Amino acid sequence: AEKVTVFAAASLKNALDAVNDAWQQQSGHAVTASYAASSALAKQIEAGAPADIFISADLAWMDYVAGKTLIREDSRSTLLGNRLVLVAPAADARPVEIGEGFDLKTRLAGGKLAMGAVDSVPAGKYGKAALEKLGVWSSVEKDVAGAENVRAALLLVSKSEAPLGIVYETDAAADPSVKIVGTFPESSHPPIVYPIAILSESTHPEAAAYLDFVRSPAAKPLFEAQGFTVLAK
Amino acid sequence: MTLDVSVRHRLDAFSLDIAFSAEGGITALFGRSGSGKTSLIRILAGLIRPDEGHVRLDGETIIDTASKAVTPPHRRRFATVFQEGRLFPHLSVRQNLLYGRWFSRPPAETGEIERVVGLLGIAPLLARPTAHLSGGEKQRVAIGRALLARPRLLLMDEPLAALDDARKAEILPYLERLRDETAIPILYVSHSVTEVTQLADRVLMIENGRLTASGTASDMLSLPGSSAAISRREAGTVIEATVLPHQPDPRIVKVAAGGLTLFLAGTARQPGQRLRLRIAARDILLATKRPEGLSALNIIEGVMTGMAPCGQDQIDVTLDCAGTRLTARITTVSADMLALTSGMPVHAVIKTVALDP
Amino acid sequence: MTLDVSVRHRLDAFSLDIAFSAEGGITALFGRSGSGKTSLIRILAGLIRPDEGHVRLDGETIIDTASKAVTPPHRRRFATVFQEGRLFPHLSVRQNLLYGRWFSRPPAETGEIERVVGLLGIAPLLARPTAHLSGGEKQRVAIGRALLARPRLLLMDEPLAALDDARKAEILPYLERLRDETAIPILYVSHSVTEVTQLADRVLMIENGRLTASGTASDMLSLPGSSAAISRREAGTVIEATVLPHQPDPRIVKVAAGGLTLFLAGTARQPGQRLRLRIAARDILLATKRPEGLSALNIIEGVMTGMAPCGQDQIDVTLDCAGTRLTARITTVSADMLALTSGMPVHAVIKTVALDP
Amino acid sequence: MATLDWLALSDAEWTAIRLSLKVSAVAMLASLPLALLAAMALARGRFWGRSLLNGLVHLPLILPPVVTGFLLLILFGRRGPVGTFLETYTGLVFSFRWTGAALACAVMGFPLMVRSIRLSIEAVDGRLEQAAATLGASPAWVFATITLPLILPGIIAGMILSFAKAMGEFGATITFVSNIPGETQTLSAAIYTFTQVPGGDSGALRLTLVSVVLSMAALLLSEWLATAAARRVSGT
Amino acid sequence: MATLDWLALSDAEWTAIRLSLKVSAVAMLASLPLALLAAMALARGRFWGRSLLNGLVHLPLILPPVVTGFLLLILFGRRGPVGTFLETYTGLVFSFRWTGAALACAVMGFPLMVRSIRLSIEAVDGRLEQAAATLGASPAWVFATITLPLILPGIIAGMILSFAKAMGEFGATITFVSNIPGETQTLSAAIYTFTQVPGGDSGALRLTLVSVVLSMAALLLSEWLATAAARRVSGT
Ligand SMILES: Nc1ncnc2c1ncn2[C@@H]1O[C@H](COP(=O)(O)OP(=O)(O)OP(=O)(O)O)[C@@H](O)[C@H]1O
Ligand SMILES: Nc1ncnc2c1ncn2[C@@H]1O[C@H](COP(=O)(O)OP(=O)(O)OP(=O)(O)O)[C@@H](O)[C@H]1O
Ligand code: MOO
Ligand SMILES: [Mg+2]
Ligand SMILES: [Mg+2]
Repeated sequence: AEKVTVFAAASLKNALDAVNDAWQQQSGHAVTASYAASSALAKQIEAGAPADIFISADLAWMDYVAGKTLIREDSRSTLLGNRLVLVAPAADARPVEIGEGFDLKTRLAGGKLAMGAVDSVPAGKYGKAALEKLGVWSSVEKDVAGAENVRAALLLVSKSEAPLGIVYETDAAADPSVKIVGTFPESSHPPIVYPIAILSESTHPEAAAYLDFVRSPAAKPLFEAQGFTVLAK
Repeated sequence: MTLDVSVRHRLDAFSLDIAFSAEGGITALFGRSGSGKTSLIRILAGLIRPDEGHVRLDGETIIDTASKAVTPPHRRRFATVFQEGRLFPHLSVRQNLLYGRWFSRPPAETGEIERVVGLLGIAPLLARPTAHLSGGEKQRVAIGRALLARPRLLLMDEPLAALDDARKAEILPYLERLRDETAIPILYVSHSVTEVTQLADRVLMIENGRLTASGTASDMLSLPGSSAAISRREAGTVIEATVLPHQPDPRIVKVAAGGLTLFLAGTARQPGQRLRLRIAARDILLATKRPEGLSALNIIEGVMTGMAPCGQDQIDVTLDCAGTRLTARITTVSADMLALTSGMPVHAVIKTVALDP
Repeated sequence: MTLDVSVRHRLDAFSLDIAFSAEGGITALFGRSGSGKTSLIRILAGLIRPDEGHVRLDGETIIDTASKAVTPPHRRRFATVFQEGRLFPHLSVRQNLLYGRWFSRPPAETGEIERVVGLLGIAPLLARPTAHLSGGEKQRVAIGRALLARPRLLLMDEPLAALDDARKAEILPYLERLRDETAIPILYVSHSVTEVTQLADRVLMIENGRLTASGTASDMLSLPGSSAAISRREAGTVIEATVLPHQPDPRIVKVAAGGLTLFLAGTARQPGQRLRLRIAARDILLATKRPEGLSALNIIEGVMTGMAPCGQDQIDVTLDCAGTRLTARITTVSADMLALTSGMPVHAVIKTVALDP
Repeated sequence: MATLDWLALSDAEWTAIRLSLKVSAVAMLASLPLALLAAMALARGRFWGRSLLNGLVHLPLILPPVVTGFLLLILFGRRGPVGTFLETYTGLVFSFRWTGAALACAVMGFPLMVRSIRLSIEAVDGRLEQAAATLGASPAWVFATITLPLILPGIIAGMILSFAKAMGEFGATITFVSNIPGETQTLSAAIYTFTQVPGGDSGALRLTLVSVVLSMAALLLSEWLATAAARRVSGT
Repeated sequence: MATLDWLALSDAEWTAIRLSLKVSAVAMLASLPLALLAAMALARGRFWGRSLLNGLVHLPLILPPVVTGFLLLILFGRRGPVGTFLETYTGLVFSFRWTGAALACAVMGFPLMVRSIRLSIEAVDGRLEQAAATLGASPAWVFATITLPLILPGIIAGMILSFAKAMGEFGATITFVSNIPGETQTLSAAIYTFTQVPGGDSGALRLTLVSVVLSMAALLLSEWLATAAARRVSGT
């Protein structure tokens, strides 16, 4: 039979590969995943991509496809959550107390604050929102180095190019050359969520079953192993 | 075959304006360096489109700027031997030679190929690439390549200039045969009076892009009035001759040249054959009375008709020998000694071997 | 100046193995197409490194494969005129001419530049790009470019082949002057006996990559035994001559050539000047008794020493004229008529104008 | 042992390698005729719109690959005008197929190939082509027997540039045809995916090495071919 | 009116445009001498390691840009061996500076420039260089007065390829020096940013148009220069 095709944000690769293996073993159905930037996937879905499931890295691109009635609204849900953390190179892991008006500028000591590009990369948008909420954005705005994606931001910190970076907890936890020096309060930024939905054009009989599996308790530990918070009930 | 040409073309400061028509055989283009010979060849080959004018071959229009008719170069089949060889660097000598064969109907036969290769002495080169051929080797291959393309008209731009005299002397008779045996008309650029005398049926004198004179080889290459492109050394008289019936002594042939009867060495000539003889002015001696016991077989009576100074201390003496004009170049000292005056009867002494073509 | 050369080099099937030494003046390389002349020039210019051997100029080692010493081409300052011109396409004619000037100490002066430009007739071309020069124009620029580089040795590979005879005749005296007035030694490749006779002090005969003979121009270019590269037409005797004190008649000069005394036309010669005369075998008539009333000023007594057949129905007759050997080519018919036998006294008749260089 | 384990490639990776080679080779070969045409037109043509053509050819170089990918998606996608047309009339489908990856790679490599070939064409001595014409060769024959052999080194250079570019290209590809294992996931896309997840570095490094080795082999082969071609031309 | 509004560029966009032009121009000019050297070595050199050099030169083409950026970061970053060395001895800093963007663009365009120049060098008639040497010109002079003028069209072609590539490059740049407005945010990066947000299409389109117009202008200029150079060479 045809494989179930999942279009998923690239940052999900490790976790979703494990989940897909598990589903394959359990159900006997094959699944294939195409990992790319959420933006590219959304545009491809718009162009008629032969996908069954879309997992976006943020709400905006899911809303985009929803706005064009390309997904089955009833199948949409938020699958995963993540936390935003402040990281520093392992060599300089002094913790930072993140709170209202905390002194990020001094801690940067003239260096750059690495984060996702604040206009485009989801992690960058969340990071900017958090810093604004905490009232420190204007003091560090000029010091921000916007990376193409979270991984690139993390790289800048792990190679000590930047003394601090704002990334997802999932990325930070897996990299031994960086240390998490603070976690942003959930309230400081819009919820970090990975929405999932079945595409309107999907005719695959197993799509719904797959979606259910991904949201099932069986998948939960696999996502959590990569540091995600599973939001699906 | 009639080639009818009338073209005008500007190349920056240089302008070409030439009209002529040529019958079959070999037409020589003779003129100094930079006079426009190559440019004319290029127009005929189709590599330059003239500003104005026409070219017709046997009534077929090749170019006519008035009616905007132009036959593209490859349909003209005017194979060209260029001054600079232009061998194809990625093909071997053999492949270069056979290049035109793909396009000629019928293609050159094996026999013909072998003949051309043998004649040009390029058999040992056949398998070689062209890059390291010597200058003369290159030019020989270029000649072979053009011949084997079986062209309707052969354009040759100083084809023998890079060859040694001995090699030239070997190839010339082949071109003569080509002229006589095939019907391929040839337009032949050359600086060499020897070559032109031997080959050309008709000579076009070009100076500064203009045709200054044209006519038979005899008229064009004979003093007085021959072109500035002919060196002093080569200046003289060219006359057409016909071989007369066999002589008792087979080592000698008698020819009728204008009103003259001349003796040539060599048995290779057939009675009735037509030849062209060049008698350089410097090869004629004058005598006031008939010399005896001389190795020269040709002692011709004539009347002195004029003298023209030729450089310092030499004069060209014009004779009328039974209606044929000859020119002899002698020193003014000799002229004084012989007390030459117009109207005086004289004997022109020409060595037999000097008449060798 | 002494150029001392001894090189061995393989080029695929062709091998060059030549040793010679040349003093100042012009040394001619004479040989058939493909005999290795250009290859030798390339070795001297530094464009090929020979497999083995040495080249020395005035004791300075230019190449020595034994000690692995090689002077790079630009330090040799052996300016070369190539068979194919090789003008720089991105430079104008003037820039081409002055190219070597940047590197020569002292650079050529304006006067010298003007003289070269005038002589080569390239003044109207100076501002032009080189792409559309005619074949002869290109070669003239190439000659000028080499001359103005003020080289230590000038290598010329068939420099005049692309020129018309008249232009050649104009440039030759300039090369003669170059030879006589400057100390620049020249190695000169040519197929033309005329050029070589007029210019060369020494001739190297090359055949198939080997030096077959070398010696003075007189020895090398004189029959019998001169090279196969000399055409029948050009074969003859080359002799060195010295102009004798002025004659009463200023239009004539008397020269001593070997044991002979000959008359030449022209007042341009100074007493004591040395010349080289070429007397083509075809230019000599033989007479059994002294002819009278002839325009020829040179009637020389001699003794017939031998005959050699030369082609069909002709023979080369060798004479001993007061110790100088001359060769005359006559028909076998004439030989019979004159009943020539060895040891017989004969008169050699040579036209004065035939001795024009 | 550990080293070898690290180097051992998964099935999916082998698939990506095979796919990359196929995509790169097809991209290179399929764009060749068009590149030749474009190079001839640019080198020799004197027509109106030559500058336009030149600009068009260079476009994939000037645009960020993502933009090129989007444009391809809009034009050649299943809903795109060209895509619809081709599917209807030739049955050729690009969207989300390996053919689409090849198209993206071909487009990205096109300016490189055209420039190389064009430079070679401009260096051809026109006098040789003229000589061929006087021997009776029509323009098509002249091109096939004289021009083409003489520009072979340039063609080879262009092909290897295009191939190498195809091996490294992922921006336009992934944007146009996504990153579907076995169908559109090329080596580069796989490398990219590895860089997007924690712990993916060693996988990325491993695949990068594979990519470099393959491209170097292609490069060496092309150099060897070019040298052979040049040797034939110069006759040495 | 609405159209004009749409076309109106923000200050930040103007900054990105200026920066892109600066970065591309510097990348093109700074890599030229090295590209010339590499092209000469590859075209003429017969040394051991020539294949290695050739491979190295092509590396940026073969590798996904992200990988190239990553390598640049490791080598030329503030903590990288080369970066540290350069900062200490020449004061030149690449990390997070526009100079780093220029370096990334130069590296990405390098193979294109080298190939173009190399192809031209290989097309030069060595006999002209020999003739110059016999007239007394040392190899350096021969290069300056004969080779260089003759390869000018190839150099120009290489420069425009490099420039165009620099205008379109963003993968390596953003990975190496991030996306700092006014310092490292080039036009391409700005375009990319637009493509990453829903509804950013029109912004991306607008900047793409700007980029295309600028590159086309550069392209036309280069064509004109190349034609002039070629005309000088062929003397027509
Ligand atoms: N394309 C061109 N543009 C400008 N001038 C040109 C062009 N082609 C030829 N000429 C000039 O026209 C004249 C005639 O050139 P052409 O090559 O026809 O001479 P030629 O008679 O063949 O001379 P040669 O015997 O030296 O080869 C020369 O002065 C040459 O410089
Ligand atoms: N690099 C090479 N490789 C192989 N053969 C060569 C090479 N260079 C020259 N030859 C051959 O060596 C021979 C001598 O060539 P060279 O050019 O020296 O002759 P040449 O005496 O100058 O002849 P020409 O008077 O025709 O110019 C020729 O047969 C030529 O084909
Ligand atoms: O999955 Mo993302 O687009 O790298 O945050
Ligand atoms: Mg000419
Ligand atoms: Mg030669």
